[in-house]
Amino acid sequence: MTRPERVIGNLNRALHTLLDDDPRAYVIGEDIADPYGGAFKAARGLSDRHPERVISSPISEGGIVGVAAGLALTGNHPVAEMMFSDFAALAFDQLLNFASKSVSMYGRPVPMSMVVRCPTGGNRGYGPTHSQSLQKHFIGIPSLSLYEMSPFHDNADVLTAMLSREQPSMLFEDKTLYTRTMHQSGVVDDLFRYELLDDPSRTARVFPVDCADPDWIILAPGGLTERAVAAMRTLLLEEEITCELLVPSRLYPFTVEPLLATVSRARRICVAEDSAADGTWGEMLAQQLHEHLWRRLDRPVLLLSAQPSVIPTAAHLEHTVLLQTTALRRALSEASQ
Amino acid sequence: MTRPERVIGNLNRALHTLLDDDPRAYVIGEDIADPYGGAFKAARGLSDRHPERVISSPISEGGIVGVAAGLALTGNHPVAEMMFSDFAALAFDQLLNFASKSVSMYGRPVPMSMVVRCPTGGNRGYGPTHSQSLQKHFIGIPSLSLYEMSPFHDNADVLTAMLSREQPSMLFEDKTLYTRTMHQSGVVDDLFRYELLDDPSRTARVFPVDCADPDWIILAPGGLTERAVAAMRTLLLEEEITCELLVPSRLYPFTVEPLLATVSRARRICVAEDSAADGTWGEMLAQQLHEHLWRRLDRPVLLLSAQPSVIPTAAHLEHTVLLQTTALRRALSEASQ
Amino acid sequence: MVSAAPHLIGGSTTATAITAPQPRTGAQRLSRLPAEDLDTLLMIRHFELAVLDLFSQGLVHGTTHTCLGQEYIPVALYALLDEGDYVFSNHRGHGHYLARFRDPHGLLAEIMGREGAVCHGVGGSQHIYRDRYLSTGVQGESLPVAAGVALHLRRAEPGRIAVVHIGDGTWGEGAVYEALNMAQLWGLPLLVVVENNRIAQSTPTERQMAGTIQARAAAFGIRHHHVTSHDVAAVRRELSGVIDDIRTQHQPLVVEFVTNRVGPHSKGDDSRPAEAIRHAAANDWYRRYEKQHPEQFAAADRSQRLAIAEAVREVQARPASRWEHA
Amino acid sequence: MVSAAPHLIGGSTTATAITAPQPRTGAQRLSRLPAEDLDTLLMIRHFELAVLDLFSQGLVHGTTHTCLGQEYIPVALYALLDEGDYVFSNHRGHGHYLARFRDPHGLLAEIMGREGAVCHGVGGSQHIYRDRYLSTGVQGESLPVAAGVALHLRRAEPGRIAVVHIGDGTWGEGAVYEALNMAQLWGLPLLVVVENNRIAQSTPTERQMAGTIQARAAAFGIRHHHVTSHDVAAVRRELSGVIDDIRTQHQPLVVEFVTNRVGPHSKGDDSRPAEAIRHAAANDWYRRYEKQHPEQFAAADRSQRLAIAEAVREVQARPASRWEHA
Ligand SMILES: Cc1ncc(C[n+]2csc(CCOP(=O)(O)OP(=O)(O)O)c2C)c(N)n1
Ligand SMILES: Cc1ncc(C[n+]2csc(CCOP(=O)(O)OP(=O)(O)O)c2C)c(N)n1
Ligand SMILES: [Mg+2]
Ligand SMILES: [Mg+2]
Repeated sequence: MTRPERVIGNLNRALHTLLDDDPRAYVIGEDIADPYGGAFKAARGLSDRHPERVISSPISEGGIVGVAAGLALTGNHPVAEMMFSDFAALAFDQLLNFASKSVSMYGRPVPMSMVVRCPTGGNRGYGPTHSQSLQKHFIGIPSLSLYEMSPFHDNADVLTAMLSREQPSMLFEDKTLYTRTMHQSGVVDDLFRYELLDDPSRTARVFPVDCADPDWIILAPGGLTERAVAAMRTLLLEEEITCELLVPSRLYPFTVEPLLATVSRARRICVAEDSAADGTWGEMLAQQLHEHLWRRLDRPVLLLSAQPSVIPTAAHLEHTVLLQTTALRRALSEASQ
Repeated sequence: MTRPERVIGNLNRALHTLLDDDPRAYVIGEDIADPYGGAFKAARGLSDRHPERVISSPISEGGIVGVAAGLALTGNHPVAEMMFSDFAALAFDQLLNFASKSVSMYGRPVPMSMVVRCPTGGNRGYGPTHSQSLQKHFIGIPSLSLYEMSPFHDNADVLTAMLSREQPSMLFEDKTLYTRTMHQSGVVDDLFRYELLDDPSRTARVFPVDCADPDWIILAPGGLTERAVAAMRTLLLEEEITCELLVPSRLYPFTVEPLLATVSRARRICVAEDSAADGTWGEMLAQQLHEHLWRRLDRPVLLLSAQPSVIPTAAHLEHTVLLQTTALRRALSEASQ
Repeated sequence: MVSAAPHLIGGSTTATAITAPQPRTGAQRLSRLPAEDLDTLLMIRHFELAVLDLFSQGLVHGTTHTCLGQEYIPVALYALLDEGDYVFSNHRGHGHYLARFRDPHGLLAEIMGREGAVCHGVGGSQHIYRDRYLSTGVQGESLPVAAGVALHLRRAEPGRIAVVHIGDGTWGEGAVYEALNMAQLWGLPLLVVVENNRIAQSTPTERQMAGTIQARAAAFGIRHHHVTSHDVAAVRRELSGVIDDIRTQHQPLVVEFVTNRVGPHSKGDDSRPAEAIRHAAANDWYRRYEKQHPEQFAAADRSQRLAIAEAVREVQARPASRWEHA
Repeated sequence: MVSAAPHLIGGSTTATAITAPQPRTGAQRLSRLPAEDLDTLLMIRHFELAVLDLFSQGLVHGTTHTCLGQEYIPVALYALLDEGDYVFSNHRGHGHYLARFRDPHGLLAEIMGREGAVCHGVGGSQHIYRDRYLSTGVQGESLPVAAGVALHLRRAEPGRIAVVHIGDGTWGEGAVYEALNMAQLWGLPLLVVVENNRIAQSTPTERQMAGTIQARAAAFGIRHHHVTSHDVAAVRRELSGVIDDIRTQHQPLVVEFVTNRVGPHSKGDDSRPAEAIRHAAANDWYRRYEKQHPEQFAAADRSQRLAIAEAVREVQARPASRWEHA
């Protein structure tokens, strides 16, 4: 495959592959039937090809996740789509109190392989109830894994990894990524290369072509990639500050141990994410990093996220609430003094 | 009032006072009508006295919180009860996407004074779906405040404070506290005294009678009080390790700034809580503390919480999953080396 | 062996009975309306067309849902409400807002994020709050809230009601039933207005709703009224009695409008078969009124088109909205 | 002025019509049952009494909900199920478990946290999973899950069904309606068993449910069957046809049992007026069977009482359960 593939195409192909190869796979969600193929078109072509296992449902997010859990309980591999991840709030009980709990509360492991796909995040003007990054609210639920889509991680591999855990998992998909292209063959652009590490989170490491120890390590979920790389580029070219970016595929569970050799090459670490401030993924990572690298770090882990605010609709207001390239760059630059 | 008052009595009295004094107050929840008076009896006597404003509802947690939000929107002060805080998961959408968001997403502040009461936590053998401490999942929702009941904070004051914020708030009530007594007049027991600080979180400070700078500061929500004090007692008597305990009434929003003078008297800080590990309140506090006290602390903030596990029903199993006095004490002792 | 009828589960939606005949409204005569009503109808129509046009020019971002074909519902209904009644609108709410406030500038500014925006550009198309009017973007969520408001009104302002608009698809959400149960149990003056356009986004009603809306109201012992007319005057006549009843008797009511989505769900996402789209267009009150009252229509239509065009120009020239956030 | 009827909203429950007359089952003759059925009924009865006794002695912690008075429901019903059918039980599930597995030791060990506990003591009274039987403690949550299981069965094991038990109060939860809608839309072999004991914890049905269960099934076009008999043989005769239908025709069914909670909701928390409690006791199948078939009853009752007492002794002597958690 040499022509660059769009992320939405990659995701759609992954769902096709899953349904083609795995007779126990199902896809369920609102408005996913053809010809509509879902609000963001991830489901395009699926129902025409697999009408029995592609289930276009009523508007019932809690019910959809419950049905997926019932399918998982009977040994199937359902992938449920929330039209917008904001509506996963309606399925919070099913995820917390049924699907995840069933894995362990019956005294022996009950396999519950299921994926809840969550189109996530802002910068598209969808407004306060259609733009949130709710990953942080799902952290630390026993037996619930969280993944995030990225331009580095082939979605077929990601879905396979998620389903093989035999526990419920959520895939957060930054909506702005859909129209971007997948990176290939280790190349991000003229300045940056990447490699996939083989830690349990399948972290992608993005590094400047010339590869000395960096000033900063930035940890970020997939949705931040473009903004982080843009900030890294400016910092490199204009301020000679070198950064490496780590983009894990699995956000939770997450342990920094396997990445310690990588991260301890820098004396400054930043975690950047799109959630509103407080109670974030970054705080969890920071605690782990502080425990492991106490006294080695020049400063506390720098946490960057969206403002503690609703996400406004108007582009100019939304822009100031969410974490943008310029703010990222400025924060890193200031913290480098 | 000289006879010690039980915490449930204090809470019940607070609800009576609220309904008596505030004509816009409502109390709504499942099975709260007399003579039953709610699963934990917090509502006893309320409906006989205020039949129009005490509303015993169907089993509809999402609906209950929605109704409370409608009452708040029309200028009332509803207090909604979740029979068990685990079921607040069913109201996650109403809290996140309606009640909290309405405060700011219409471009100007919309007052939404409402309280969602959440009987919380384990150590009572109620099992995996009736014992959780879900505080952490509600952290960092803009315009949603989190409080926790304690034996130091008069519940009438707490309710007043919550309702005066003009935004939705949740009151987490450790179920084991109900049968304990309120502390009074600055005395915890023979060894320990307490005072209420006047920081925005109305933190209670518990300190040994003899009052030099402590080895440790422990930050913990109200439900941990008894276990923390018991651990502090043993550490003091058996190992001469001195600890002070800080119990804030408001868990979120929380800033350590007003407490810096107090906490920086120790070089070691611990946050203890009942949530399952990861994504915790403690991580949020730790990050703030690390930012402020970097290089002053002897070690990273010590975070203690429940195991990353469901909470089993059988007492002997439940005991090992939740954070107990002995584990707390052992961890502090080891980290003191 | 598998005896499932697969098309009921997945499969292409084009094949199914999306073209189930609408009640024969096409033939029905539309009353000649007072100028004010016709003006409001046409204001909404041209507003919605302008919004779609702005999107297609790339001048607005995000999402929007126009009420093309459904304008007559709030215009008919709101004459039966007063300022003290609460209205909960939904994602398809421009017509509701305009019928209540006749304020295209404020709404357009909101959609475009310009000064004078009714919510400073924070809410946008789907999240509006003004006086006793509120909309939000999560389907079904408003029903329990409206029940809470009705509870307040019953006690503090008896005679007033809470009105909540939902679509047929929104009956998929459990929150709807929790609210109906409480509303009937507690005798709440709650009017649920169902705009049944026989489709939810891309999904025809028969693929997302088992049974009927009438039976769902009956499930709770709630009165249900079916409105098939698209005639503003007739709808008003039909509803004024039942709405008075809920004011005085403190009880909920479900009013179901059989209606017609003439435009796409959002923008450019109409996957209905061509025939269904033609059918919707043929039933559009707009074309029918034009045909039946050509002279009144032509003048009013021209003046509203111009007024909206002017509003677009004016609002577009405004500076960006400002928002002091806490 | 306020025209609310306050007792409909708050107020004391004692005053209200909690004593609404039950269908006159008291008079009804109960068939003489085969020994196996009677033994199962009595096993459940004595199990539940033993559990309450252990609690009152402080030998068990946490919570429990006994099915006293409702034992006949699973005993009647499960003869119509086979091992391949899924059963979703709820908080009041001991009778369901025992009727399916006749394993008082495993269940008691689970409740007491002893070795041999069916879920190692992790789940306890309300959270049990064994073979195709599962219970959990959040009301209503199981319905969509059972719908998912029915979806699987329909495709992979046609002829098998998913059965889910709920109480009357659980109809407060929105999840119930989301599941019913999907079940009917998709033609799922889902049997919803409603154990309508006319109370939810402390709340009489008329204060938590508007309308009827029958009408709520009808709302979705779902067939509803009303069972007023407490006679195991009669119930089976009545249901065998309708249950066969859902196996072959792939459609959901709601079966509503009008039943009788003879004990407290949990333990010691029965706030019903004395008269209501007496009424429940008077309708108890246990007393009636005793009266109508005294000899068969006496022998079976004694033997089950002793068997359960022995099981209690045996399980109590076991060491604590162990659990390897991940
Ligand atoms: C909880 C929730 N789920 C999904 C959506 C996405 N969504 C917006 S409108 C819509 C269709 C609504 O259909 P209907 O209720 O019939 O109203 P209509 O659009 O036809 O007016 C959907 C699925 C949403 N806004 N909220
Ligand atoms: C979501 C949820 N809310 C509340 C409860 C607490 N609760 C347990 S049983 C019960 C009453 C259930 O009533 P019903 O469905 O009629 O069943 P019954 O107890 O009468 O058998 C309640 C409120 C719960 N377990 N789950
Ligand atoms: Mg519709
Ligand atoms: Mg009941």
